[in-house]
Amino acid sequence: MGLPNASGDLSTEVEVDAFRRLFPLRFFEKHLLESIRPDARPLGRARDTTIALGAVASANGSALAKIGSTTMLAAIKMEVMAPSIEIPDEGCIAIDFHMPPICSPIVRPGRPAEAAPVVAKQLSDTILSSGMINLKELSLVSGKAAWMAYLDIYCLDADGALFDAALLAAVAAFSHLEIPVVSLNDDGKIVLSEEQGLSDREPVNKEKRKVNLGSIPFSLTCILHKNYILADPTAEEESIMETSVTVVLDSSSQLVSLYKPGGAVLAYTSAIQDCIALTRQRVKELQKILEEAISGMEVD
Amino acid sequence: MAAKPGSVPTTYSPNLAQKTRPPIFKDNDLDWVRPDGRGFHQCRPAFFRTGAVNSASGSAYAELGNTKVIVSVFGPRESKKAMMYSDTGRLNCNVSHTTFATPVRGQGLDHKEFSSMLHKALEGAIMLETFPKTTVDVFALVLESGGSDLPVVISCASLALADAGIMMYDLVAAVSVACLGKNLVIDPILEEESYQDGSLLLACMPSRNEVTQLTFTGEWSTPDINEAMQLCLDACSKLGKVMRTCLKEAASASQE
Amino acid sequence: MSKTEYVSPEGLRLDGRRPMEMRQLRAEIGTVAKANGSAVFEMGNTKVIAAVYGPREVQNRSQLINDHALVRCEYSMANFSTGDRMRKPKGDRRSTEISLVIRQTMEACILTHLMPRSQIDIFVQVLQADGGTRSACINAATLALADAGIPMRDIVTSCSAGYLNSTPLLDLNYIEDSAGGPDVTVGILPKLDKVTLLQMDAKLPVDIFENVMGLAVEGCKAIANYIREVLLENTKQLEFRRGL
Amino acid sequence: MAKPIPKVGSRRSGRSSARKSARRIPKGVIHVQASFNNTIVTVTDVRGRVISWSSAGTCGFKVSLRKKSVNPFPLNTCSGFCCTPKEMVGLSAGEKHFIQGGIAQDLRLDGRKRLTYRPIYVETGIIPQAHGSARVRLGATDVIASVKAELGKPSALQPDKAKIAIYVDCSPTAAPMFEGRGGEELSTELSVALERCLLGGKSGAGAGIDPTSLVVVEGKVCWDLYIDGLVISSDGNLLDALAAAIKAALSNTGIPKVDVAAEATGDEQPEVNISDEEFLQFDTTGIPVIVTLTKVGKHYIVDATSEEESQMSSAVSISVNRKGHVCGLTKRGGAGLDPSIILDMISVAKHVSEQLINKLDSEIAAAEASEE
Repeated sequence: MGLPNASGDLSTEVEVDAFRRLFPLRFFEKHLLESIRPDARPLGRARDTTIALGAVASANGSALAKIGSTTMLAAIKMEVMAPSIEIPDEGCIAIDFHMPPICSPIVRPGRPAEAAPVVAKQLSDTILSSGMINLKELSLVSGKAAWMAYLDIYCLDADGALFDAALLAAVAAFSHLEIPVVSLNDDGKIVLSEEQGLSDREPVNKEKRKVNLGSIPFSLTCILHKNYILADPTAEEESIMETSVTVVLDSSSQLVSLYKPGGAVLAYTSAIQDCIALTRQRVKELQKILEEAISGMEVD
Repeated sequence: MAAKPGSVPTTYSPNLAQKTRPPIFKDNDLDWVRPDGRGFHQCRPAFFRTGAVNSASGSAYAELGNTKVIVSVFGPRESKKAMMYSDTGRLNCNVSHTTFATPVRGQGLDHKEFSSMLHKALEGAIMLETFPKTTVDVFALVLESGGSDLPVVISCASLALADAGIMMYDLVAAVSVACLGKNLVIDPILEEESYQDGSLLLACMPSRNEVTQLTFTGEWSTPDINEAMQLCLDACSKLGKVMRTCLKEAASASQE
Repeated sequence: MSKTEYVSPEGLRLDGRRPMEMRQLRAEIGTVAKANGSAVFEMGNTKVIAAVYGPREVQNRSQLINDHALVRCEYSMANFSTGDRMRKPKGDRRSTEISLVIRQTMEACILTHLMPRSQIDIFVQVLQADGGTRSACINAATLALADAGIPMRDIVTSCSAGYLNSTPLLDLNYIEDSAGGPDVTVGILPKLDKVTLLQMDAKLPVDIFENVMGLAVEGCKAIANYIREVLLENTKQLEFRRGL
Repeated sequence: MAKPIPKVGSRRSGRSSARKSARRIPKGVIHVQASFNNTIVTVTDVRGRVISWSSAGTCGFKVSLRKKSVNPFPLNTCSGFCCTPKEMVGLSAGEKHFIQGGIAQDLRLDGRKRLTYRPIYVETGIIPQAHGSARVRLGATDVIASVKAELGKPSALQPDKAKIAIYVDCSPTAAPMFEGRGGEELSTELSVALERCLLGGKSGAGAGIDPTSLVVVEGKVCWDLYIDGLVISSDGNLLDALAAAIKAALSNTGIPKVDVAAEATGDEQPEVNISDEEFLQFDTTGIPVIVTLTKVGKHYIVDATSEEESQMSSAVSISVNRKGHVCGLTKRGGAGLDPSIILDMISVAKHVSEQLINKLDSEIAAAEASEE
């Protein structure tokens, strides 16, 4: 924030922090002129991203993803259900996104955040339509039993780009998911088998301990403001400049989805294409981070 | 397709083939070993870190064994409009669990009992008169429940309050003791809690030697009470030191 | 509809009463010490407590009325009040409706213009429900308002009557109430001889309706006499205790 | 049933009469009341609002008259169970001082000593629809407890134990602040405290009611007990009153005897016959009583009224059974306590509980006798 304020009417007399609070838009625009952002990032650069797998021991698969200070904790619990008659050999994924009151000063107990259901819907649309998971793999006994994967994503710290972080955490949790070995008992119920094969019954899913992830979706949210495109906005940036574009690409750079929920700036095709180009770069970064996290897990 | 809200079929989590697990200890058996190999009077190693949540005024993360808790503090900020004028500050506490915190998938609802217990444990330590007309919100989320959740939430919350710069008389450290048969076991894990005959939770301000919250369940004789309370007080003062070091480290790190 | 006989050939009802007979009444004033006025009212097995707070400052400024008092009422049922134990959330439709009925009935008889810019709260709690809770609540509320010394035009009393097995029945109990026949609840101001509340469900020929309603009004008057006695007794006791 | 004489006007005696009747007096009033070795001077305005109150003749007109116009009505306030000190409005500085001073001199507002309970009145069997019920009055605190038993299935984790649940409801008749959802917080708090104090540890040890005695067929059929408490009128010390009411209601409870008709196999539920004549009575000697010690100043008192509760720094509720064992403990109130004080409070509570249990048992026995 050491940028000297360009000469102006008031700006010379007030301190940087006060100026930032009083005239947030002008503060940002002055930065944008210099092609830099208040946290010293270039416009197209995303924040540092980390993934930690296996953060929750009580879940079957879990991951903690951090983009800057936005923190998401995703965990998957596997439960057994009877599949519906129309699709007897498919499992199910239930995705929920929570914003508990700890994550942001805006959220209060009893009053759920407005953004939470929106992100939840986007997430389940994206994950289910990307074809990352073949629901047939979640079947146990055709017509009798199948897995229901409860994926819950908790936002622990909300600082912008919630969808990106939530998707990353969800994807990482799936890559960490380890399906328990189970067998069918006399009553037609699924029970856990002992690890050492003490159970006399044959496990029904010996081969399917991991889900195969097809094309993995990754996303990048950009803010459009005038002619500038800011990748991976913070909460402050999101609150000041309202037009955002979220691009979801899968690992083979195929476009999975694109959201532009209104906003003051009308995007030209060129701007959208710029966003997609930024996302393409970002996907490569994220892929690398995820692979590193997975290989780090295997070493342990 | 999947995940249609409202049409989610009933599910169950597959249990172990064996119907009931054998109890972790037998009655009158004095030399059983705790499931995690600790001594009876040995606490789990505690890990605390402040500043876990950036958007909060203060926050802390605590991890004791499998119990993982994150607490954010917001404020002091304007009290709700409906609240009447008050010349002292208000404390508002809320504790919730994630859906995956417990072995069986829960609903992730607010835990009213914990919320009110947390409130009672903290209000005696905070100098409420230093922020009149305003409210301090303490929100806790139990990421994973591994036993002794409430004491961890209380300790973690007092650390988060300190991180937020709220004036306090002292940090509040809390420890629980479970009574299993004839043994007193400190800092019980989830498995031990489900078999306990009685429990005692003590929250105190270690350097003032003041108890801010105390609850008993189960039948206790006087010598047992004395022993259990002494155990808790000792453990609290040790825990208090760990918390203090954590704060000091955070402070020196920020100075650099 | 079932063919249960609600009136036996000898002219006796299920609980042994005659068609025109009311259940045992009992009232007690001043059961809630902290309230400004309170009363218990029993009609047979139906038992209701009412407490009145006020007139006092209006709690919610936006509800303040400049030229008369704000009357509020809340009706709640204890978990153990009905045969099947259930935990109902507060403010379900039925209790909201009854709260409204009681509020409107009582508001009509309170001299609200004497207490501008103030608020009167009436809380009724059903301890046991055995038919006729609505009437019992109104009777209890009247007593509680009188105990609180709130100026009223007259006391309001209420009673229900029904029509089963071609017989008009006074003061229905739960079984008779749930038989599905017509049920007329009447509230009157006995001295002024005016009806303030009249509720009926199911259909009934006009001539029979007049009959049933007449019966209910008679019941109200009997209750009014009883309430007056209770109030008089209470006043005498007060006098005695003050040493007057 | 021995219904008490309508206690009309009994509450109009004493101090409250000053407040109450003052509304009908069109001018300012000075009430002088000589009680015991103190003289209370109460000055009220036309509306009954206490302007000043002092003891021993020190009557200071310190409260500015301007204040009168702010609140034209006497504030009906209730310090609930959870009321924190200072938050209670409606008590003047003089009144507060008077309460605290009295407690320090071991002579409380109503003439009791620090460790004396108010008289307890017990009525049993007041809700015929329930399996057991009781009403307990402690001064102006009035609560009802009812016990209902339903046939249910024990949980798979604990096949030899029945479910016992305690729910407390605060009726808005007790205080306007319980209106709507206002009483919920207090209700949950009371329910939790009662469950903690009466139901023992997780394994069921130390429970007042033996959950194994309610099982009909292990793992299949049991009586689930639902204990409902209702606060009708509150003048402090709700927890003790509720615990006493529950104890009385349980000793009034008769659970129908159940015969298992046919031995069912596998997962089937066995058929049962519920007997109309034979009833199972509880052994209620093991049910603890709760003694709440409220700390005001340096001393602690039992059975605090709501005025006294508003002056508390902290309170400890201890449940003690006949054997003198502590069965549960909850602390509330903000101020911290020295561990040695807590231990002292526990021993005081044990001492007080002996008298309380005896008194309560004889009251219950008398109530049961009069019911028959």
